[in-house]
Amino acid sequence: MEKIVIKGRRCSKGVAQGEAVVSYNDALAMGADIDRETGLVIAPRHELQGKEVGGKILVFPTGRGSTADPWGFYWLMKIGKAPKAIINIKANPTTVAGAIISGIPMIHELDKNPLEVIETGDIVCLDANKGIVEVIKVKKS
Amino acid sequence: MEIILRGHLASRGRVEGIALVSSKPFEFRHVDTKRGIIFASGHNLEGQSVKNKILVFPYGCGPTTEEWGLYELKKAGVVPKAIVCMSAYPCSTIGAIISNIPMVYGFDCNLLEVIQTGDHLWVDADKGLVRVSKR
Amino acid sequence: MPLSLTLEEEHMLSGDYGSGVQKSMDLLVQIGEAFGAERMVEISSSHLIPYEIMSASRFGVPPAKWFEDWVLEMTEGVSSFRVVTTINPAIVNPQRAIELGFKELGEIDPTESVIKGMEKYKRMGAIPVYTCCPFLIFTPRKGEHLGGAESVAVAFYNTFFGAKVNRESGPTALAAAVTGRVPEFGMHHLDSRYGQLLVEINRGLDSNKFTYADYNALAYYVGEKAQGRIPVFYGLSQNLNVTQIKYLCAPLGVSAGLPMCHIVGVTPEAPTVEIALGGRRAEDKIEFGVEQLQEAYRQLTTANDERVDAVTIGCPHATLQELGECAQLLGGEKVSPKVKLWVGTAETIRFIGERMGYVKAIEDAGGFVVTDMCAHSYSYCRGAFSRKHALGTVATNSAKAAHYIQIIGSAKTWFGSTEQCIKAAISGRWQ
Amino acid sequence: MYLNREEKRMLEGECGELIQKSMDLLVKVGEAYDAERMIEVTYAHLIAWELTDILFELFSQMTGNAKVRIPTTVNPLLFNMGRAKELGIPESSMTELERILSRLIKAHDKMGVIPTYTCHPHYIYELRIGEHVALTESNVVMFANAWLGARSNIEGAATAIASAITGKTPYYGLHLIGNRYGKVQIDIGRDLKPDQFDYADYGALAFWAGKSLKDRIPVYNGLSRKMTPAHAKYMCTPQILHSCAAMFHILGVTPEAPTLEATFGGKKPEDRFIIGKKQLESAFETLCSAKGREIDLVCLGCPHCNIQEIGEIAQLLRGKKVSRQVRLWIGTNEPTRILAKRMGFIDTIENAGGLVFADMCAGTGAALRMSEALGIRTVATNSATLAGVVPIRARGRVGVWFGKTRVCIASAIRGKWGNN
Repeated sequence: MEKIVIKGRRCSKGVAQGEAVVSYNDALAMGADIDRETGLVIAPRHELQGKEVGGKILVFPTGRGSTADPWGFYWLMKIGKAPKAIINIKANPTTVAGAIISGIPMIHELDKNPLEVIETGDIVCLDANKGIVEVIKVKKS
Repeated sequence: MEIILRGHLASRGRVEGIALVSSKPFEFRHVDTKRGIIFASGHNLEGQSVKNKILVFPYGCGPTTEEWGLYELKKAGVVPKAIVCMSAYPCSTIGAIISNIPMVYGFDCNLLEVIQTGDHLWVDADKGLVRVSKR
Repeated sequence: MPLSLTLEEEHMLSGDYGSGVQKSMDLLVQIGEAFGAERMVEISSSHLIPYEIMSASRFGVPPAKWFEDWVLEMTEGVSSFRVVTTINPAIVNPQRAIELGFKELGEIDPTESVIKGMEKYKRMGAIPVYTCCPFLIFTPRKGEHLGGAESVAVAFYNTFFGAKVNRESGPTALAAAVTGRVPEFGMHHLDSRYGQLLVEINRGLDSNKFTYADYNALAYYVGEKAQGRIPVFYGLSQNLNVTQIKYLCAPLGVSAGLPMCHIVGVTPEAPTVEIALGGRRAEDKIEFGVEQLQEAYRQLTTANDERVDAVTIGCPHATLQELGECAQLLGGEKVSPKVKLWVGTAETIRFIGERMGYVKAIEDAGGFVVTDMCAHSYSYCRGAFSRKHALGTVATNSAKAAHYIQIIGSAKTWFGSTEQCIKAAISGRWQ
Repeated sequence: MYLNREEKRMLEGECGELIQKSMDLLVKVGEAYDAERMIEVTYAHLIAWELTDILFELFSQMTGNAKVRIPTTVNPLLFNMGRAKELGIPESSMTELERILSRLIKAHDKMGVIPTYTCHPHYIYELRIGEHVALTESNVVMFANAWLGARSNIEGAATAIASAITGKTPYYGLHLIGNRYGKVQIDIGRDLKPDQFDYADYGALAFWAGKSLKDRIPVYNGLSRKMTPAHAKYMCTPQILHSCAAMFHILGVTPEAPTLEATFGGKKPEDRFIIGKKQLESAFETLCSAKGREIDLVCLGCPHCNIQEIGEIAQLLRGKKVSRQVRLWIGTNEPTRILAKRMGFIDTIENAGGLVFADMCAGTGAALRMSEALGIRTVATNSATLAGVVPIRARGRVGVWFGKTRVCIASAIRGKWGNN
């Protein structure tokens, strides 16, 4: 079992551990792109379309979406379908605001590109307060 | 003694007459539109009529309806014969154009030092010339 | 460098001004830290988005209480906003909800929550403009720092006026209004405002003949390709008017979250290409020609049925000029009884539109000039309204509307010029 | 003066007699200022023409059946006839006023003018920096130039119409960047507190500055960087009461004044003044022309109030009553009134006995014209424009108390001018 540690900048406080879901290319809007009942990605043509994000460590390049996006995030949290944590290459402030008001840990600006380090299915432990991400590779690469 | 002053055309026409010199910036809305008498209190020309005079002032000023003041004087027949000034406030110029009053501006001397009330002036606005014959 | 706060800001953060100010400042500080801000800047205005936009669910469960409680927390102990505060359209105009067909939805009535939200913000001094074009009321000046959400407003403030505002979100816009501060990063730094992506309008396209939809398509296409880089549009007419610039700004935030663009020869920070790029080389260049224009139109069009059930215009809210154009295009003809035609605008514009006879012309024809609300976001983007009124196909001249109807709504879209839209409203068919 | 093909056709009468006349006027003005050519303008603002038959005849000759070619807004009317009763306009004057106002309103409608009837039309047409426009009404022109960075000369009533129907203006004066630089530096004295300036202070400042400017553009150095558009609004017309410079800069605030160097175009100021406490106080004194402390009218909203100002007035009046002897008039535009109504400001003000009018010029319009009929001898205001214009034009029949907004409101409540 391989363990990789990368460091980044805190967006929203907290500590979490879970299974990674990675969007390698597409930006994601926590409000508009995710179904507010099922927590499944519904955006057409999105690489995560049909995937569930609830309870996952969600990794994607950056956020997108309307300026009401944080409330969509908050909603997911309220119905128990929010991700456990979020990791971005470079965060969009709307995603950060959503993470903060929903109390979901979030990190960006890491010393290695998280999309190159983390694969869907990896176990990721993250301490946003310290800006540390631990990636445990489950699959053999 | 005669002096020739070179200025710039503002509104076309040629005319001669007697100078009436305002030491202050001039506002046509401060002239009575029926009698042509300056009513602004404290003005050096207060109580005098602009009718048939060649009005000399440093520059025009005031809210933008200046041209109406001049136009109404024209309609009432109490309009000055011409305007000679240093800076041409666009609203004075427009007033002179729509009222067909010759106007010249922009001299390289201080008009107020050269021209006095009562001097005889020949104004050729097309050429931008003013000839002053001292009283 | 850590984020340093002024004495007053420290007091805000430590709770001396009450818990609402504290929570708001805390949110802003956290955001600031995440983006490396070194300090807060004072702002002169913030633009809010009403939270009840979230409270009307397509599932019939309005979790209004969540958001009401959240807003109460953020504003606890705050009697009034610290800066000029404007506010976005509501999801529905409560006064016209019945007339427009909202009250027969069988789901829980949203108007109550709308009115509650309106009253709450109004009591705190928000100017009840209810429009996504608050620049019609508040005119910022070049270089002025602002807070605020709503991508249209943000892009317009940055692009048209040269004011400095990040593309914020509902919560931070509220926190900005409560504290009068925003963290200084992004658009607040001159250096981050330079263009990076040069967009050249191909000679094959006559941009002088661009319709609003064409400006929309251009910006939408560029937004999708921009990857967060600020575009510099080169080769557009130098006489762009407010309405055209509005349509160029609106899609920027939609497809890519861009907070601004430069239009060479038009916008204040772009007298020349060189100045717009900050003296640097463009990172990339996009040629925009007929092909690219068509691609954008294809993306924004999902309908294949010629029959049109609804036409929505006024996203972003229509200017007076657009109301005039709609009235003229209707030309005394009637809107097909099978079609809903809504033109969204601000009440202040509608008023002048009434004086000009435009509103009467549109409403006599059977259309609605709707104010204080978004003409598509609730109706066509949520399922219930579309299902109830059997709105399978919606036509619009707005890329933003088309995008959101496609993504959130269930209806299919036609995207085209105002003229095509009005013709479709009259004939009931897209041509 | 170079004219392009379209402009030549206009001048030669191929586009009709009215366009020909308009173009002729614009060419003459262009020649007066050595304009090289015409430029296109995108927007015009007109003044609502005055009541005399002579002027209306001129207006009709100029406009005829012409339509405006560009978006065109218009200044306030002299009265809002819909509220004539509340204004106290005597029955005997009503018919005549109706006649002259309605013919003007009809003429505007026919031309396609946007009937904004306000001296603050910037909510309906957003000007951008560097946009060439043709505006009249000193307050509109100067706000557009100074605050918004648009470019307009101070047009007359006639040239504004000519530009509205031709879409052109001669390229001279403030359209040229070289003529927009500051010439005179005005430093705000250290004994003043610009952060606490009221609208009246801004007006008094500009009034005082105007006396030494002649045709030179001032650069104010030391004003609050937090000043608002409403503050700038009060600085416009007072400046041209004694000068003919239709532009000003505020260092660090207005768009063309980022640095002293840029504002002066790299040159040294021709002149430099300090305005301190003494100068400002003397401006206030000059602008106070009233004799007795009894007041008949408190007039605010010159130029038209924006929503913040109406909110401030409502705040000052909350729970109070305006004295029975005093009228309180507040001028604004209709969209602002709609918003103020929604915010409850109008109810607060009108319950206290004040009146909020749209569409009309309360100060230099109604109060001045109707002073005799309404028995108005003393007016209190926070507007340096009104204080500078009305006493002279009323030939001493009307005196003005000029002071800060809160003093005006306190005086409205007490019925007498004064602070307490």
